[in-house]
Amino acid sequence: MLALVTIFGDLQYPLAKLVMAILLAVFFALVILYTARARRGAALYVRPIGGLSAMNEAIGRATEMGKPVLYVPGMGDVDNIQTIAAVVILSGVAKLAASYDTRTIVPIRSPMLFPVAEETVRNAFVDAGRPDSFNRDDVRFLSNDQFAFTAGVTGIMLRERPAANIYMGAFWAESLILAETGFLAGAIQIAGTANVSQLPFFVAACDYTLIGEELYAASAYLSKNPELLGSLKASDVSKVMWGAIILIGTLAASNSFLDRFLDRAFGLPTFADLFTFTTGD
Amino acid sequence: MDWLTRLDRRWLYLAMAVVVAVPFLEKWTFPIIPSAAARKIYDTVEALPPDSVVLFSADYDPGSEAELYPMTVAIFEHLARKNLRLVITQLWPNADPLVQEALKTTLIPAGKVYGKDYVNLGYRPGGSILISKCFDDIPQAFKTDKDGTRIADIEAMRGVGKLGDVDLFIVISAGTPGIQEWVEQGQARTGRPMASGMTAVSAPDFFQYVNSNNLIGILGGLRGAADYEQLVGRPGRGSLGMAPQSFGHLLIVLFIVLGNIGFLLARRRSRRAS
Amino acid sequence: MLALVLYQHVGLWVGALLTLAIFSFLYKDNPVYKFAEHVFVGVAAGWTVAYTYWSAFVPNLWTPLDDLFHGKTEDEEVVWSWLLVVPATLGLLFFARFTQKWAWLSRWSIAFLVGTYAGVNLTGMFQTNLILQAKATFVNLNPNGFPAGVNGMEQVFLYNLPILFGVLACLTYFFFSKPHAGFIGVTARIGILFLMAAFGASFGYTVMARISLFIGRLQFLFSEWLGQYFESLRQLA
Amino acid sequence: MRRTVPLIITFVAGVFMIATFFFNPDTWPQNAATRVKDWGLILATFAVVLGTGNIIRVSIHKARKGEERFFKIVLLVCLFVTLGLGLFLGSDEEIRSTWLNGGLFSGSFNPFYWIYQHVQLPLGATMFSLLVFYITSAAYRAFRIRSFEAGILLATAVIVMLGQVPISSAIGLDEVMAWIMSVPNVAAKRAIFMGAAMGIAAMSLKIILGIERSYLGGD
Repeated sequence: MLALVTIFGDLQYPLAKLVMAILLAVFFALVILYTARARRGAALYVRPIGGLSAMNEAIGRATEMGKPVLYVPGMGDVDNIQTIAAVVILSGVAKLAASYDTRTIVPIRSPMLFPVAEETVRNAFVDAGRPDSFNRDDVRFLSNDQFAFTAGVTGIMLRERPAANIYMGAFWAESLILAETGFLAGAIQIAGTANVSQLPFFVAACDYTLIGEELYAASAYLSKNPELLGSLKASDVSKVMWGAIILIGTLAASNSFLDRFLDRAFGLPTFADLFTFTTGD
Repeated sequence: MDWLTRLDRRWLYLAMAVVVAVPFLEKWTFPIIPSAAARKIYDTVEALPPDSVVLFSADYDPGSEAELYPMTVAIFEHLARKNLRLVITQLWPNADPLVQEALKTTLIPAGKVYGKDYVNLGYRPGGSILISKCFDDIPQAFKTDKDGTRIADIEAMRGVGKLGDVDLFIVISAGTPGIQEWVEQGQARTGRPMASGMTAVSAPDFFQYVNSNNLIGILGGLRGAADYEQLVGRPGRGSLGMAPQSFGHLLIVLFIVLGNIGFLLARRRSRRAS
Repeated sequence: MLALVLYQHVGLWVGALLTLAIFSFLYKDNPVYKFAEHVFVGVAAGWTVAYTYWSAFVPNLWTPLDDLFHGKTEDEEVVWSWLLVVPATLGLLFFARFTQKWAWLSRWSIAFLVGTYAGVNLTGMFQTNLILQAKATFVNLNPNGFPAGVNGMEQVFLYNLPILFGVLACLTYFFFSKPHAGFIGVTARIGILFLMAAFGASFGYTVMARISLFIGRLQFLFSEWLGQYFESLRQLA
Repeated sequence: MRRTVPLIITFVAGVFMIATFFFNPDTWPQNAATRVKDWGLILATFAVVLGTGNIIRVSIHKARKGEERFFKIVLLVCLFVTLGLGLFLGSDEEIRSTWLNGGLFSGSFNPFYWIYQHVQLPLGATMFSLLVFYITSAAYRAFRIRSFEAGILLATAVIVMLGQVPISSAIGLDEVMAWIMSVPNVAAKRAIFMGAAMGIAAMSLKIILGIERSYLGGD
């Protein structure tokens, strides 16, 4: 214990960072453990996510109507993990659409995402056995400007009339402009974001919405790689652990007995101080 | 009654445009009854004994001028009427022009003297680190006021060495650094009362501080500004904005009600039919 | 003189007509909106390149390298300036996609970006969105444990207890590896109710800010644009 | 080379960023981390060129095929005019200080900035302001009492909207609103944040360890 504190050097508040390092290590261990279990073929139950089956239906409907699918991988850059989750989901959606010979139009806001998305869609067509059906014009960098991008996407919705609009990733104020225009154009709409402030608008205007962590879970489902589901189990175990931490914290905040005990036994400050980071962290 | 559930959206748009534009162009006023939160802030300022020190931090920039500037003016107006010492700080680099403008219409016409009744310490970078330094030693953290006068030579700063010497914090902020940093490094550590104002979009994040008694009250967006204008009896841009906004809100509620009447009627009919 | 005319009149007219063109979309899609949309996308694209060139490429890459070759770099900066070769190379690798043979090299750049930000996000989010949010939920449930003047019963039963319960219920909704049935099912359902209440509240609270945006445009149209021709409208600003 | 090197790069970069987090500000690992994060900006400039090339290519392609030819030409003209002016005139110190510090450009007449101020800004602000209309139609259409959950959504939205009308204080509606904002709102958001943080942490770890690699393109 002391050795660790020494390694971390003259931290202003070593305790909270040390606690965080331990919690992070526990989380890593859980993810690695359950991933390994899944790899060995342990059966893992995973509850169905409404928006996912809806996605299959939506792509099916687009195919019947002979119309394209519109997939917006968010407004975030590749530095945003939501965007990566969106790319993973994109690869699943594009593969399914490609196997039906349906186009997937992917408008892009982040320049750095553009090569990634193009590669993903191209590979989806290759995997579906139709490499020649891939149309380079379908993955389009529209604009880096938030509302110029929005204007461009609404243009696509109204003129190319996709039958299914899928919004996955980080969204800001434009969320409702996209979702309302998409509704007017008569498309089935499925959204997923962890941007809390935009969830209300997607929930109100779309047929299905993946809320927060469901977005990451969906990407694990869709990657069709059973070992990736292991992390969902790890995350659930971690939720139970955090629930317990919250209850202990509440107990400590409600009754000074625990804090006094910590102080006497270990010379520790209050329980909440274990999670207190100081300025500059 | 089916039309109630399938109203063409363009009628909604038109109604919304009219309901917002007409009161705005015609400068209608709307009755304002200040919220309990605004009243609490007002009462706290009223109850301050003479010569108390109020620290006002303007942590925003022209991007949120529309919502936060009217608030600043209303609060300055209140402070100008009282015999208090006002210390202004800024954690955002572009707040000063707005602060100057607000002072010109409030404290300065009221005859308050710079350096004696109020002082503007200006912008310093650092955010929460700066506040944390101020907790220990304000003169050390700021060194001089905005014009380069040493803090030791400023009469208004007499006996104000650290944040604990402040009697009330008022923080108007559009984001980070701002209210959260002031609560954590200033209010929570000194236990002094703190009031704050923020944009409407960010207000939901701060109600929890009121409930945890870190903040005595919050002014959210234009409504907050209007409430305070009403309390100090100086209607301004906040009050003017209330008519279009209130009619807009009432219109949306009306549409929701209409849509649901149509929906419930249709459902009852389809149930009877089956 | 020309500058004045361009600023005060031509500029305002262009801005106002484009504003009206966008608003026309509310009625329905039409060629005027389509025109404005294409102008917007075109201008924004040109602007982005120029902006990135002057605000990122020149100061962050060009100037440091230029200084380096002219020996103007301060000693402690020399290493970092040399290291700029790394991002410059990774940037150039993006263009490898245009060749058949070397296309795979562009993955190196992507790998670097994604790896870096995965690391940044992992710790950052774990700290602010997990640890600090959990800590904020360490609420006091002892009605007698509040400072004088605070109604302890009200604090506990109206605020702290529902918040604690709500957080735990919503977390249960995010359980993926257990069927939402029985106890977990009921708790998750309550979690959904909390989520819906929060979404409704955020929705309602945002309306105010959106109305302000529209008023901003009205101000521009009536006060700035028409106001310069009609005195009575000018005072709206 | 094709598969292993990118995975090594991701691993090294990720582990480095995680490790530096635990050091104090103003120590060399933290400073190095800041530098490396800044490299992202440099990579972005190359990507912008790539993206803009794509806009030009797709537009020309469409114009050739005769799809919306007029509009695509408008787009290209606007793009090249703005770009040309920007590259020549964007070096203006005053413009750059406006970009860095925000606020309005106060320098002498500059056609590049003119385009920004009189074309791009009003277009963006107007697109943004369309939201007031969409929020109206979305509320009308979506807020129906279809289920108990939908009823809760509707009820809180209506209470909060009415709570902001400045006479609502007369019947204490603003207090109800404040309770909704500080209890269910806070609880739900906290849980979403915590869940999403776990999702992010798990995903980031899988990326760094090379378990999740679909972003690199198929296998």
